[in-house]
Amino acid sequence: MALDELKGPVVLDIPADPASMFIVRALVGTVSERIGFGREECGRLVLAVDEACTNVIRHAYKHRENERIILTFLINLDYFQVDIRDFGPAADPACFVSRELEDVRPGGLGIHFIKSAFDRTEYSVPEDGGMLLRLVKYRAKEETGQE
Amino acid sequence: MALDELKGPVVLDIPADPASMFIVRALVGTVSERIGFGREECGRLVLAVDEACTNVIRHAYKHRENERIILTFLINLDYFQVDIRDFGPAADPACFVSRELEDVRPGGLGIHFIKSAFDRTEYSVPEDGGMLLRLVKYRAKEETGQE
Amino acid sequence: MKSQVTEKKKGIFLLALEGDLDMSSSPQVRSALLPLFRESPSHIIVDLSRVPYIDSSGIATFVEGLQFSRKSNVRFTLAGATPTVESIFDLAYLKGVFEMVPDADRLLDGE
Amino acid sequence: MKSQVTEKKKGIFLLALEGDLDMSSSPQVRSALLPLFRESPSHIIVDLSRVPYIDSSGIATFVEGLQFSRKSNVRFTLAGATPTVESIFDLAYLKGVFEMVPDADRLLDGE
Ligand SMILES: Nc1ncnc2c1ncn2[C@@H]1O[C@H](COP(=O)(O)OP(=O)(O)O)[C@@H](O)[C@H]1O
Ligand SMILES: Nc1ncnc2c1ncn2[C@@H]1O[C@H](COP(=O)(O)OP(=O)(O)O)[C@@H](O)[C@H]1O
Repeated sequence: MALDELKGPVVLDIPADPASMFIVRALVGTVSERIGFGREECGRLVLAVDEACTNVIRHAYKHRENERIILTFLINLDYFQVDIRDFGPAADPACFVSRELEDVRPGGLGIHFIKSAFDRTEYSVPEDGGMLLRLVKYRAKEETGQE
Repeated sequence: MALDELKGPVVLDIPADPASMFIVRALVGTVSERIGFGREECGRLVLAVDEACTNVIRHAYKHRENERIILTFLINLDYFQVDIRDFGPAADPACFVSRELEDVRPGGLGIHFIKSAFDRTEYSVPEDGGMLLRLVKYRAKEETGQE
Repeated sequence: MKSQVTEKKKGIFLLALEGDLDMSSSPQVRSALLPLFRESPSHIIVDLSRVPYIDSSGIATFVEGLQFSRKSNVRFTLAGATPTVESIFDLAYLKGVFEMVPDADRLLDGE
Repeated sequence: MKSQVTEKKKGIFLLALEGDLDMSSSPQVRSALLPLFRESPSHIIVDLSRVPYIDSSGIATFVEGLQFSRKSNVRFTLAGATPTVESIFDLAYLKGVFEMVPDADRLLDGE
């Protein structure tokens, strides 16, 4: 039942609003399950993409209304890729750092969750503004199965 | 837990390929559940949107590759609206008719499923080509609940 | 979609399906189901208990199966449909047209 | 997100949550949880058994609760976390930091 690939990208364009996050989670959850990632791995991927979007809402858009987030999903035999695009002011990703986790205080877990779930996480600044976060998760060879 | 409204449209742009239909179903399912439609009603909405997309794949695109379907979801206090847009040749929706259901033979159920689930179904021909199917499901007053 | 055919008793075939039965999986189910009619069956049972979803293309496949079964005088039964799947047959006015039973194993025990 | 507070015994409060605990619901949970510390509690228990999902904003809410509980010397327990939710605490290296028990009712029976 594993999904080997989709013939083109899946694009989800949503309001930058906490209320739309359940849609992102449902989509990432169903896609990672079909790809064949294990239960816990799926949970981590869902959490990571959720955190990346809530970071955009809080930090890039500072909770401004009428902003958008565009997610682009690629599924192929080798990897699962999620691009998260915003149109806020460009920031310096070198400053996006996780706090020391031993230090128990609220906040500062998002980047850690994102990096734990995906094999590659790359921020870039597109020419037409905003920020792009590219997340890549490689597939183990067993996960690509024919039926 | 009911979702009253989203502050803007949710747009899902997918390959016109049977392999992407599970994504459409997951999205319609999770959204209709959050809106607060009953279990059976959710099932019918999922089925209807799936059928509308497979009609596009079969009839509008005749299974051609590299074509897209764009779904736009609006959620507000009064209704749930799904626009299904394709870029195939314009056709005459007056000819999109369900067969007689007493006549048991394969096929011809899609339009019936779509009309059973939604309160309004309207085809139109956008100026820049293709077809647009607008589906509207009204919300019962009890379904819009505050938390 | 996973599918598995077993000849349970002489002439009695069970086709067990697992996964959504939609436009992407129906062709595969069709190629599993229709050849069974060439095996001189007396009864073909489709186990739907692990099929969470069916759309019109899945239903079309079973309507085709039903037509074959009538032509060749074979008993054709859909077993274990989940409430969701059953309600879709209902919506298509087809619940009375097919023989539908709650459980494949119990049906087989009776035979 | 639904939330309900019950004072189970003198000073023992149970906060039962239902729904995903994410950025859209955390503020509501925070406003249900933090005022409990003003009720001279001895023990605050959060029932997570009907919370299928938690993100960093939900966790932040509980870390805040933990900090309040330490300051005011109140026992603070998370009960009934599902495997998914538990694995997220684990990923945050917080499983050992909170008192987490499998079942709120059993904990209350013991008290
Ligand atoms: N998309 C973003 N735009 C701007 N700043 C960001 C973004 N994502 C993360 N950051 C910065 O990185 C820091 C660490 O992020 P994170 O680990 O998610 O914790 P938190 O968001 O709780 O502070 C944030 O405090 C913020 O300064
Ligand atoms: N998007 C579409 N583009 C072109 N023709 C369509 C479209 N949707 C439906 N039709 C026409 O309407 C007919 C009835 O559709 P439907 O009830 O879904 O049954 P089926 O697709 O199985 O024939 C189709 O056979 C087709 O001729």
